[in-house]
Amino acid sequence: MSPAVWFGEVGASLLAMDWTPAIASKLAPTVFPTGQTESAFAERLPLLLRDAVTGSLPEPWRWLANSLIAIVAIIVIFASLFALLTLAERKILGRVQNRPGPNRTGWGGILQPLADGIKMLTKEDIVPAAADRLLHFLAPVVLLALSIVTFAVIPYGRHLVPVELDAAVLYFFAAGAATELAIFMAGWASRNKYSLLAAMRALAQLISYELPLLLAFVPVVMLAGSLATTGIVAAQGGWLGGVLPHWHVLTPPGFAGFVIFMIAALAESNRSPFDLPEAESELIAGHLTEYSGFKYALFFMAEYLGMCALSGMAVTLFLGGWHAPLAALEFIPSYVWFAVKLLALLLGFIWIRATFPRLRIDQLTRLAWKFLVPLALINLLTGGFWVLTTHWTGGMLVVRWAIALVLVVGPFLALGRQFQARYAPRTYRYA
Amino acid sequence: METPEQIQARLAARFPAAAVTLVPNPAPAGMAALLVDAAHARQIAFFLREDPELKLDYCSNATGIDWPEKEIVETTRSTLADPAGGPPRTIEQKTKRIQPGYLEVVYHLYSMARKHGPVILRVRTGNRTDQVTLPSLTPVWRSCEFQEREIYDLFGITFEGHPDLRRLLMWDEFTGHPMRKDYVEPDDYEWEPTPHEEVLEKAKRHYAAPEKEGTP
Amino acid sequence: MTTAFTPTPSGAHVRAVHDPFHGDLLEISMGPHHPSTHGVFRMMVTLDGENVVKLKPVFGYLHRNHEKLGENTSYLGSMPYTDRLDYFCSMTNNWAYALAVEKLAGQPVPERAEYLRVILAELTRLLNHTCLAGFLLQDTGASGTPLMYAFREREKILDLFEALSGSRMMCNYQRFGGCRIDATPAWLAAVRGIVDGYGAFLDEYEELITGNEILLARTQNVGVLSPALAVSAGITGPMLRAAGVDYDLRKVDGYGLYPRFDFRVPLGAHGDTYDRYMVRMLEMRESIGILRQALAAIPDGPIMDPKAKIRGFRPKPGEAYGRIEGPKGEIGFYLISDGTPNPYRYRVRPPSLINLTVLEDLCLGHTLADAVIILGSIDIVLGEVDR
Amino acid sequence: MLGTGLLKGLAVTAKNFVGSFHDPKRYTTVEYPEQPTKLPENYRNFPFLVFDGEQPIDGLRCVACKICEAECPPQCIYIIPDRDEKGRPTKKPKVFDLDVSVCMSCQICVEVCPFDAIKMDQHFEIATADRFNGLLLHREDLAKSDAYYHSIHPTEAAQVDEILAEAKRKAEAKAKPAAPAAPAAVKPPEPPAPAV
Repeated sequence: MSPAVWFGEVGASLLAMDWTPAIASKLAPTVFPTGQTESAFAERLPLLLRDAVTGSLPEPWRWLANSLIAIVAIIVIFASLFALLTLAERKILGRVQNRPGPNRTGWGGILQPLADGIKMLTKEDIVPAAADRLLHFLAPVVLLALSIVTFAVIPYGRHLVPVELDAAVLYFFAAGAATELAIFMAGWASRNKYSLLAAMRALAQLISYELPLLLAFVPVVMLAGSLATTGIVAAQGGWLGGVLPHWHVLTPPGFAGFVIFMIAALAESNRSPFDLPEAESELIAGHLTEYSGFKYALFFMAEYLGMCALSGMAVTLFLGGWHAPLAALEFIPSYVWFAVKLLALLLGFIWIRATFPRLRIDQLTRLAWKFLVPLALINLLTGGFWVLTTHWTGGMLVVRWAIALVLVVGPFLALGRQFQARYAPRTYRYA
Repeated sequence: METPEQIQARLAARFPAAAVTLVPNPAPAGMAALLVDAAHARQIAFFLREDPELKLDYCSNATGIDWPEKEIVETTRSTLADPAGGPPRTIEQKTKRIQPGYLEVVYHLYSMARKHGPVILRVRTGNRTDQVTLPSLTPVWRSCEFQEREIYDLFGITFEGHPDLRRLLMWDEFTGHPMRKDYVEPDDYEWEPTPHEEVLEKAKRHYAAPEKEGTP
Repeated sequence: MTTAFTPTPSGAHVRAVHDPFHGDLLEISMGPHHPSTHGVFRMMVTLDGENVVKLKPVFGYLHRNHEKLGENTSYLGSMPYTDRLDYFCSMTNNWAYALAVEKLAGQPVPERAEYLRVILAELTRLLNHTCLAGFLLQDTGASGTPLMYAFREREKILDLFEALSGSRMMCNYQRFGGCRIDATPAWLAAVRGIVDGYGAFLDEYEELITGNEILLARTQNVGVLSPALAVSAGITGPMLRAAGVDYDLRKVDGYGLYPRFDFRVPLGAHGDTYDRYMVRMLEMRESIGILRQALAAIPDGPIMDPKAKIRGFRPKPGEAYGRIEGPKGEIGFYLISDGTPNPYRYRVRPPSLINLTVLEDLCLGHTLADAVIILGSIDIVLGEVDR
Repeated sequence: MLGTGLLKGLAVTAKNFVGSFHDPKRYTTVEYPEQPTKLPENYRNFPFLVFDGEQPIDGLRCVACKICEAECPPQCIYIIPDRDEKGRPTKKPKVFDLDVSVCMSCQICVEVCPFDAIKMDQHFEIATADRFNGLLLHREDLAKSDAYYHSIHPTEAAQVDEILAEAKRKAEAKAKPAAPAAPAAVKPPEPPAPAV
């Protein structure tokens, strides 16, 4: 699919949505449910701040101002998170590798992102003579834009969702999948053989991993009965005895879905061990080979933003969104819980990057088609079973868990055995 | 393992047409080398590789040696009886002989199967200028592939039957063979004179001089 | 007539460059400044999609005509240059060269010096194999973590070399007829400390990566080298043993004092990249055993033969070929003396270069990513390849 | 089970992450300019010339015999012997230049010097902006006192002192029966035994 056609489709679908009422109704000053704890003020703080700014505006313009504030807030918060994340990643990688990481700029290296930014901005922007100048310029812009629009539908806290769409999850994955096309644009436009290989790998990866990514969250949709992110979060509210939250990850199909989702998310965000388009030791920098300066920084930013967005979606879908893990901890504002879960997942990404080698492209696609897709399909069955048996109680509850666990673990073990028949540690003989 | 003499005897019996001679090695731990003629070198190499006694399946090292032509001054003394009846005179006669130069390839052969070795095989070219073709032993031992390319590159020995005889270490446009004893370094290996002062100066000296003398 | 080995099988795999059905082949130049060619090495790779159909190595970017330098330098003067061949293994390079000269001149070596040589050679083997494991993992795409662990340990051994010889990498330590500086008891105690801790490091390293499913999938059955081709192509060192050929010069030649030590030679069965990696890991454990024995048995005494000459060394005319089992393979020196202070011919048998002979054979049919790790598992150092 | 290798690897990296905060064996970085490490006694980088006494040039042990110049593998030493007004050699170097951009720190000059006049330095912070003259060290830059030599290589210097004292005693014993004023007849002592 050419980028132009694709843009047409996405644009059309976005235009086709009925925007105004959704935004106007959902973002209007909110009525809080009664029975809030005493921290309601902290809980309400972001919205109160927003209303303080926009309250004086005439009613017809308020929704526009509210959206603008949401956009600015997302860009500011996640851009600074990106800056901190680059530093945190380098620091953590450093510590894992028994070295301090960047520590020369500022206090303990805290100004390193700033220094990197200044360096990137002041570097010469080089476009190869043979490159397609327009696409070469567009690729980072498109990539970043698509990464940012995915943030629109994530509920960051109680009533903190910029755009409340009924098919929010679909919108999220449509926008997220398009980032790979931007990578393809970059690789193609650079007119570099390494970049071209990277572009091809990016497409192969897109096609392979979009499917498990989408299949992985279908059980969640079945459990929650909603495609809206707010609905999915709402379905995860409440605790069993005030201790055990109703998060989807704590159900067998949800857990399997979570693992598949995270593996696919690693691949979607081109992170190690699936950083094949960027494979430094093979393709130098892949699609980034011919980029320098600010454009390179945009790519970098988009990669991290994509990672944040996917983590945010994982939190929303599986980890209970902004819900606190214990009923007793509910006094902490919901957006703090969301941030904590998000950061935990991001740390997981960094941890995985620090440990694993990279897969090969054929193994990558094989993993998707022969391992993740079958597991995700079986997981649909598990999800269906779990939904159908919600009314089972007592002794039947044990049966329900047992059957679900067998459905989750059995296929995993069976497929894993296939792998182990092919690849296993060996014993060696001595002369 | 058999001694070089035994191997020589067996080779002589097996290949009567081939000239196999022993080259002694005066070093304390040295062993003599087998000098074989170029025409039979590959046959002999195959024989050495396949012979069940020797099984020299591993060519560890292949290298070239340049032996430029040498002027050998030989002094012969002859005693002449004086016809006048005086004491006999000793006449020293110095004859100059030019020993022709040649290039030589040395192969160090071992056996991995029988874990013995080395057998040293030498092959010589006719001279250093136009008869520099030797049979390649790459078809016998694959390990010679890069080593013979290196010899071709640095010594200028052409190996007949080598699958891919190109320069190995020097670039393709390079002329000359740096490991030869009479190789003269150019002023500058780069084709264009670089701004480096010393190089420029050298280049000036080199290129201006012939004009002064009127020679091209 | 017996069978000749087919030269390079690349021709069979290459189809027409312009194939209307499959599309064009992609020819890319990997190197000389590619991140994973281990220096200034270049491969002209022809790709069909991502599959390698042709691969031609290009050498010489680091060529300095080491052999000509050797012919124009005295015997002693070549010793520091041997450090710069394979700059990871200067101690074994020194030893190989010293061995060749000692063979040429019939020079004996005192026992303590032989022990020191064994200790240093085995430390070099640990150093080299550790680094290789790190580099190989780096080539497979691990973000530097195994490499950093490897370098953490390597640093300890380099500190030992520095404390003994004065330099971390360019040791220039061996002399004809002995060693340059005697090891103090404190140094030997430091070696013991490092050797005792090395097993734990290897355990941790193997736990980190050896059982890793990604590594297994990436390296097993990749770049399979058959024993017949390995022998014919003169492959030596761990790469040969990974192909299942039992040929270790420490056992075969028994140079130095190796016959005194009890150690085993690990052999691979498949000859693939994983075997090449594992054989090195196992060799390191054997090296630790040798080091323990050597450190326990090292006697007192002189480290230099009293008759050895530092200055004005002129061996009698003759020639000698000395080879030892370096960490990368058989490193040999072939010297011809004509009685002058400089060797008439000074030849290095570079294991890295000759091990590269089979690079194309190993890579054909695999992907570009495999070519990178196959190159990594061959273990080359360009200082030695190009000389 | 599939994935155990991956989990084990994650455990190892986690262990190292935590270990790098409290275990000095894991956290091995030395931050160089702030934390100087102690160099081992045998550490070497570039040669210097030892002088006895107070006068750097007059006290040089070097007698300009040019052995090191001949033996230096990369040919980085350049010596012109000094001559007095009558043209006789004064056994001092007039020019002793050492190009550290060429020198490869091999220590062969030290090994071949029969007078223990040239030794290896440990001063390594010699970066300069002038790559031609800044890296060409002259006699004046190279001359360093015997006390400095003792401070960087104490063990080796003590041995050298013994050897020199021995040589001096021998020379005196030899010079007594012969003409007393013949310092030129001092035989070069044997090359020093390799230091510990």
